[in-house]
Amino acid sequence: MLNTVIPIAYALVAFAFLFSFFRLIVGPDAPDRILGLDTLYVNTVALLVLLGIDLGNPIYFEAALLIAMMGFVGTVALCKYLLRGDIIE
Amino acid sequence: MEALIALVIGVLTASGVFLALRGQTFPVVLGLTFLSYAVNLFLFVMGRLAIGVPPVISDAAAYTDPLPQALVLTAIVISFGMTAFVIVLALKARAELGNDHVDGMHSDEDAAR
Amino acid sequence: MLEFLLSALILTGAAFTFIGSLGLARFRDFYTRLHGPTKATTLGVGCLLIASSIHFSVDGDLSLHEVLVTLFLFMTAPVSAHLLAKAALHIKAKSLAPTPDEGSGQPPHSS
Amino acid sequence: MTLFFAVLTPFVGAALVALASRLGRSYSAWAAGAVTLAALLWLAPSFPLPFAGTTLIQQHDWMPALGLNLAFRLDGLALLFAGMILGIGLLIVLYARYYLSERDSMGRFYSYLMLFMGSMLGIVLSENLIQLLVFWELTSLSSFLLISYWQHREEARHGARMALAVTGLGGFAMLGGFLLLGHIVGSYELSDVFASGDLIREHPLYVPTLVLILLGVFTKSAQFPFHFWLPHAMAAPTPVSAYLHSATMVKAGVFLLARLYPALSGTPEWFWLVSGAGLATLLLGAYVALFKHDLKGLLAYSTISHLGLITLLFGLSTPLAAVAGVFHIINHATFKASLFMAAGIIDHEAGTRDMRRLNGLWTFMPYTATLAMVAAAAMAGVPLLNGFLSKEMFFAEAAHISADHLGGWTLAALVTLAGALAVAYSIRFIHEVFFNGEPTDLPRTPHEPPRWMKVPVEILVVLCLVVGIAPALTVAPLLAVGAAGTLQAPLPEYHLALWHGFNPALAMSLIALAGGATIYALRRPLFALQERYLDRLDARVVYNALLDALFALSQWITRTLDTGSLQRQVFFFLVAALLLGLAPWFGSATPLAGNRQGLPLDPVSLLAGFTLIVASLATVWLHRQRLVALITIGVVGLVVSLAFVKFSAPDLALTQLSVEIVTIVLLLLALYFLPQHAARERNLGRVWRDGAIALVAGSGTALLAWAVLTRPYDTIAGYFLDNSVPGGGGTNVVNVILVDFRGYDTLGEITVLALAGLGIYALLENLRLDAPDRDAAGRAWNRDPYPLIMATLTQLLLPLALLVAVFILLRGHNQPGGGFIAGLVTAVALIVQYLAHGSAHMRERLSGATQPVIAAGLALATFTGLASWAFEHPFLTSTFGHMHWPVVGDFELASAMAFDLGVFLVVVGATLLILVNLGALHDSRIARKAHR
Amino acid sequence: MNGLAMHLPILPVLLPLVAGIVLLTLRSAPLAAQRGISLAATAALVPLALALLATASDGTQLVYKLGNWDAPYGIVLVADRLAAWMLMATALVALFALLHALRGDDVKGRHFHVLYQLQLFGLNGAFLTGDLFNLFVFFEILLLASYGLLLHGGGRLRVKAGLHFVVINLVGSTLFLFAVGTLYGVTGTLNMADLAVKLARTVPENLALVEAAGLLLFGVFALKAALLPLHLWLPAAYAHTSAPVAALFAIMTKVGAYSILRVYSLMFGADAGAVANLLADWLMPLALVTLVAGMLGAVAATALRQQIAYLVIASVGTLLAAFALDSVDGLAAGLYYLPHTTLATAAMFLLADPIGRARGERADRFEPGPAMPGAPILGGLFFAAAIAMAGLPPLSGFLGKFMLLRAALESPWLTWLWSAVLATGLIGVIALARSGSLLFYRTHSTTEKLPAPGTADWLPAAGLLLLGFGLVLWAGPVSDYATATAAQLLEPQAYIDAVLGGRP
Amino acid sequence: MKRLLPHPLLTLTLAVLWLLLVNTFSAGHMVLGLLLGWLIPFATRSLWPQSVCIRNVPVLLRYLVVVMHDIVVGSFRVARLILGRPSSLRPAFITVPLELKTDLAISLLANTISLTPGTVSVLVSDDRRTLTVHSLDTEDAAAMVAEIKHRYEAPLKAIFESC
Ligand code: NA
Ligand code: NA
Repeated sequence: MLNTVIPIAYALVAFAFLFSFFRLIVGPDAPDRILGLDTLYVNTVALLVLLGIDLGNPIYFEAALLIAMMGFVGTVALCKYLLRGDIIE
Repeated sequence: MEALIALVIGVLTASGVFLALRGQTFPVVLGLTFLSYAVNLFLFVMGRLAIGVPPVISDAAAYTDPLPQALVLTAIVISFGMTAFVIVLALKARAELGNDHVDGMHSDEDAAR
Repeated sequence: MLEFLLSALILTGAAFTFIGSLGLARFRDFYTRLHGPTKATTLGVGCLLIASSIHFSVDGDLSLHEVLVTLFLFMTAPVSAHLLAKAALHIKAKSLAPTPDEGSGQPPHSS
Repeated sequence: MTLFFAVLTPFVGAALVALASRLGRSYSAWAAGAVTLAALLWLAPSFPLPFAGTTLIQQHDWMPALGLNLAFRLDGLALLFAGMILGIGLLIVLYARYYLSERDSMGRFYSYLMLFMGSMLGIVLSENLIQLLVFWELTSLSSFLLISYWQHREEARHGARMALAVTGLGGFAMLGGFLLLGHIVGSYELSDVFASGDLIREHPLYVPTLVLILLGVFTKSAQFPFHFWLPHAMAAPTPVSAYLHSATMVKAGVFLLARLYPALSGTPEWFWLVSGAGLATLLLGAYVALFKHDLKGLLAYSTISHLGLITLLFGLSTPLAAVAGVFHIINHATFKASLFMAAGIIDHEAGTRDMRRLNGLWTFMPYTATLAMVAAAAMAGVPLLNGFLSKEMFFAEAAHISADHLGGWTLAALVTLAGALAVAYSIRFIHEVFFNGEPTDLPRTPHEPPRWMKVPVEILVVLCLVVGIAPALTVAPLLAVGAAGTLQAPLPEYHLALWHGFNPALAMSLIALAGGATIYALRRPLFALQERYLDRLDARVVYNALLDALFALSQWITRTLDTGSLQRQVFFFLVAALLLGLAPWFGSATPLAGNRQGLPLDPVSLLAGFTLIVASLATVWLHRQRLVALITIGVVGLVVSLAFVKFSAPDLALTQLSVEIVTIVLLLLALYFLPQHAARERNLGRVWRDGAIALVAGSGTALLAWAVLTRPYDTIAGYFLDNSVPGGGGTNVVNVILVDFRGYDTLGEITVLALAGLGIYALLENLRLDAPDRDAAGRAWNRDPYPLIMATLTQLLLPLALLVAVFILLRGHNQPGGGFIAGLVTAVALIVQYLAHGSAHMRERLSGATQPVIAAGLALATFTGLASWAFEHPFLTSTFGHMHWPVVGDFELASAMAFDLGVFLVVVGATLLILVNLGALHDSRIARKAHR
Repeated sequence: MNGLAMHLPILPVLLPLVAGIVLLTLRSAPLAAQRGISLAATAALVPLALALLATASDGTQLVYKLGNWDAPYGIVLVADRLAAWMLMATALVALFALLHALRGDDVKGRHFHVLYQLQLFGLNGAFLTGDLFNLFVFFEILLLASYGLLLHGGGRLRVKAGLHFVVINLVGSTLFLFAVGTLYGVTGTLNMADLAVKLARTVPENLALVEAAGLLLFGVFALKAALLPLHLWLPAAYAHTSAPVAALFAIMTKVGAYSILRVYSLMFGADAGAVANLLADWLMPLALVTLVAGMLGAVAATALRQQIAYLVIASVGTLLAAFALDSVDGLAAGLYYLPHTTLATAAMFLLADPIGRARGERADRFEPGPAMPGAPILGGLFFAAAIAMAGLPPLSGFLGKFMLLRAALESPWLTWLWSAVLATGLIGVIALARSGSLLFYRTHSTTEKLPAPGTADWLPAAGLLLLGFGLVLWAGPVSDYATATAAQLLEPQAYIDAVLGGRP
Repeated sequence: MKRLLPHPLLTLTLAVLWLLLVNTFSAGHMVLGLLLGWLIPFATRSLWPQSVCIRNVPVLLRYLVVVMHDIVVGSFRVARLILGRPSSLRPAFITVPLELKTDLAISLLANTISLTPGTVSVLVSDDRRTLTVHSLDTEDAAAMVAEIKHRYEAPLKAIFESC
């Protein structure tokens, strides 16, 4: 059962990835693009979790954790840039 | 898969080269970042591509080549330091030269000398 | 039974991930786009993480560290969304609904 | 050692003389005299040897393996020249004492003079050719100093540079010539060279050797067409001219002709080149001398002419001609030195050297006039004076050769013409200076010079006379020994006497005397002709044109290459790299792809690859919208980390992810101070060109990667996999490589990071940038610097993030992670606090001292490495062990962990240093404003 | 061997590193203390280099296995004659440049001494390493330190030059990694001795690939060495940085030259089988063109420091022409020329500083200026330095040139090399005579208050010149050592055996 | 005590998180977890708010359950809207008057709103008296405000603002 579910899940997440990327490229405004990037990061977490389950190797967990953390930091920094220009003031 | 990776390395290099040849500091920095992606990926795949065999000793039968990974790690750190430096230098140049052209000029015409 | 649960979780998770991003791609203004990723995607990834946790716990030792990522995502997603919305409001991104004033948060007089 | 010391003495003396000048003006002169005498004394004991037919050779090892030793030689020729150099040198020292004015630095003058004297002495006493060349170039250098002695005068500076350039040209050519000669002979020692005369002359490299050496000779001895520097060198003080242009510098060239005569002469090439140049110089010099209004100019061209004469004699390649050449060297030195000194006296006393103004000085300085007249007569070749004797020998040889060679009497006629011209300019020198009416408009009223200024002239003039009258009793032994030294063979039959009976030579002498008088009498139409047409013909014009061309060419090439454009540099480098990378493939049988089995392509990878490519191209396309480019490049970084994950490199993925975010934060910090948008480029040609280069570079690297990836390879990786646990105590092989197998790389890597931090810190000091008060679209910034929700919640995240960092640090040795990633996570966690709360808030709560953290990290890593010394193991040797504590249980401790902790600290310190200081740029500006 | 002697090869690397760390720790200590530490650490490099020279002089190739891992798995340091030679040159230049810096340049910005020590760490590490990737790492260290030093003090032109220097070198580093990566991808090793063994066995189907990697590596080294047309970074960088840094940079181009010599004698030399003599067609023409272009640049220069910078380029051409001869005599000539040109260039840069200052606002520009105070001593030293740089007797430049020309006698490049070397020699004389004459002779009186140079202003330069004169006085032993070094480089098997311990 | 152990609750939380992180529940890691749980807050104590007071733990637990339930429900609702016709949406900005005073409580409320049915917190007014929320599909704005205040704000006030 997992063998059929996982490819479907891959496909769904891949499309999610593509949609986010589409928004990132198309914009039109900077917040749209940042939101696209942020979602792309979260999609990547999903992808990594899937990969971990698929390969049966828990070694991808740290990458997922870090992506979640770093995606957040990136979004915060980019938003702060839009709001204030100077991100560390 | 090898062809895709080769293509990706090529695109990264091409983007890096094009941007590194621009006249303003910011695209040059982006170009250098691209080049470091390209070369890190290149150096990494010199250990050949392998899926699901990370070089962490377990009861697995095979492992990928760990050496290029260690080299790339070193290279990433170094290029991070370099990128940071060049970014700050770009700011310094902006302050000293009055604009963000790499040669301290305003127009493309001047730069095309 | 367990495999069924696992499959259901994975499928649900993937589906929500998909739907969240679909909303991002589909909707017509920034503020409506914001909802998909903030809720659906977060829940989707959460489901996948729980699936992973179950998957690895069954294979060997208890694997609960996925909870950590989930926790982390649930803590950060709303903050990101808030900041993004604030930024959009600041740059006066196109909005289907009349936008409130940046300082007081009051709706514009016209509405 | 005596010869070596003789040469060394003037060099050491130069310093003494300079020091002596501090005691007083005369002390320099005394010291210089003493130095000259000392050199003479070193040589004196050896003087009898050449007369006894012995050649003294002294050797000292210097670079024996290269055939370059200090080797000195005292034979007849060397003796003759050494005597002239020191003897006339002594007279010059005396003369200059009175010549130089109060304003001139005595110490500097005599010091240069001693340098020059030592160099000259070195040339003539050298046994080794390369050593000879060393002294040869030293004469050029010291004469540069002497000629430019009056450096405030433009003609002195120009003259000196010209002399240096022309003689420098010769010197470099001669270096080539000597190297070839040494190559042919197998030794640079003159003894060996003399013994290999036939070998040399028959060698295929003979002609290039000869030409190169002659270039040296001709430039130094001012032979046509290199003669032009000499008149300009007259800008030197007259004692210098008297010394350099009579007995020494210019004689170095003819000395070398004489020196190498046994080895190189006797071939048609030698004959035509040497005597051809000599004849041309003889005639040209004599002709031009006639028209010079400047006394020293006249003497200079006369010198050129006489050097031509000597050169011509050596070119004739007969032993008798060589003897005549040596004889004329002696005679010319005596009369020309005295004439220069006389000219100097006139200049000194009358304040000008212009013969159009100098008239009738006989009435003011009859004694000096008498001396000058005798010397001039010697120069003209008047009987009873030494010049007559050697010139007659010259005429005889010319006549003799003319009889033998094609062209019949042409040579005889031409040398007679030259003789006539010499007579004419000698008459002019005497007549126009001492007679010819009253002086016009002289700066001062001339009178006789001080007593001791005349003495050197007197001595030389007396020598001219006694040699001229009784050669056999005076100069004969010296000439014999000098000629023998030249020929390195038994001397030919010759007879030194005033009267040789009626012969062609006598006829030629008489014709020359009569002709000279006639020419002088008819000088006015000649002068008019000369001034009208021929004055413009000057080799200096060619020299200047060449020099101008050199400067123009240099400037053109340099400016064409170096426009100060970075883009150009990068472009050159890329093109060079492409050429280098592509070159081996042309005409090579190497196939591009190998036969290794690849991995299948899966849809998700394809999607990721597609995303990366689109994001890259989007970045390139949108790079002028900078924030957008930053976001798209973020995607690229993310996908690259995904590739690391996919292909079994979790450590790399973690590192790439963390670096990515820090880089984006950095770029955002920077972007604030940079333009948000860039204008479209107007130079589309450049865009296309760069696009093409990018395409080729991209294809090149893609193909390179493809070529490697499709090939099998053997690697040393197996060793690391096998030894990681037993030898390194860790299961994460990448980490074990980083902290153990190749810990040295890592030490270097963290040093780079520390350096980046410190360098940035230094860069940021005093950096002031204008902070824009509104964004790119012209909107004012948001009023809320620290949004509440962000501030509150990021604070909650800090301990969590730090916990993760510790986790990553501690497990790095066995699982993906390690000091670097942990350091970045820590730094990022702290940076988020800065983002949320601002620098001021953080400064209040956290000591901003990141540099001690860096230092501690570096120190920890280094001293962990050094600890292995205690166990007599090399630097960075690791150790590990398993511990058991109650409650806690089993765990492993490895020295590599301490090393990794060092890495962690450096990363945290450096990253924070960079980000926080960059973030504080704006802050400091506000603070500054507030302060004002 | 035990005690410190056992660790001799790594001491020249660790000493500056530890000094750098100590200086960073004590960054708020009194200036005198910081200077003392920096100076002591730098001075101590001289006896260390001497000890290594003494050890290497009998042909010993000390191998230091870092982490006690055997080559080719771990990184090794190899202290052979060449490495010791480079260390010596570095130590001497560094010491005198530092002495010059102590008269005030070191306090014009932050962290001068830390950067300086880490620069030495990078340089010495690069000269000693036996591992290609480690060479990359040390290149980066020395580059980043040099960025910091180059920009030390700031100023418009300096920042622009620094930006160019940094960017071009970053592109260069990228290429380095591409080349190293390819070599690893084909041979599976990084140790240079092991690479030499493996490269010599290159199969025909990998030949072009390996050659491409080898040539790309050459591109990198050529950039560092400032070989035409990759020299454009150098004139501005050297001309606009501070004097002691420019003097220290005299050794920087030599790192490129060193790497070319090391890599192409060891890995692509005559014994390298299919990949033998890889550079044969490239190096000599490029070197000669560099020599000519450098010298023409020196003629075209409009200021003294710019002129010296171009002379550096010319000297790189000369040096690499010597190496390109690929014979014992040729390499020996180059190895003799190397310390000469390093010392002379450094001295010249150190002199340009007080000269520029003594000329007031004219600085070192080639235009008539005020009569400078201290002209006799500065002029005398300039004269000596110019003689050395122009390759005139009796200084070491002449001997180097003599050895080079002599070595070329049997070369097919004889005519080209001789023409280039002799002609540029003359051009150099003309250029330097012009600048000396302009700076020292063509002066006018002035009311400008010009500072008279103190002893400290010229003493380090004089010291360097004196050292250069030592190369003349002891030309015999020095050239013997250079010849022995050359012989050692052309017989790489001993190096390989020493590193790999005789393993295949 | 306060000084040495600034945030006992946090220490415990971190220790638990550590065990989650290392995925091992050995004694050694418990010790290490507690150690880190103490060390990290201690080392960063200057960056922490004076203290977080939590009363009413049962309310907290009930609140968590409610929120989790709402997240799931809210996600399904949003999913339906996403899959439906975008033009049928009725987006609106809604102003929620705030009674909460503390930073933490306001932030948590905002977060909760963002995670639950069709709303995202957009803005806290400068005077902190109102919270502006964007609603994806608005039927009755007033009812929505009431629901938020009742369902989330009240318990949060009870948990964090009753000391
Ligand atoms: Na988020
Ligand atoms: Na140099």
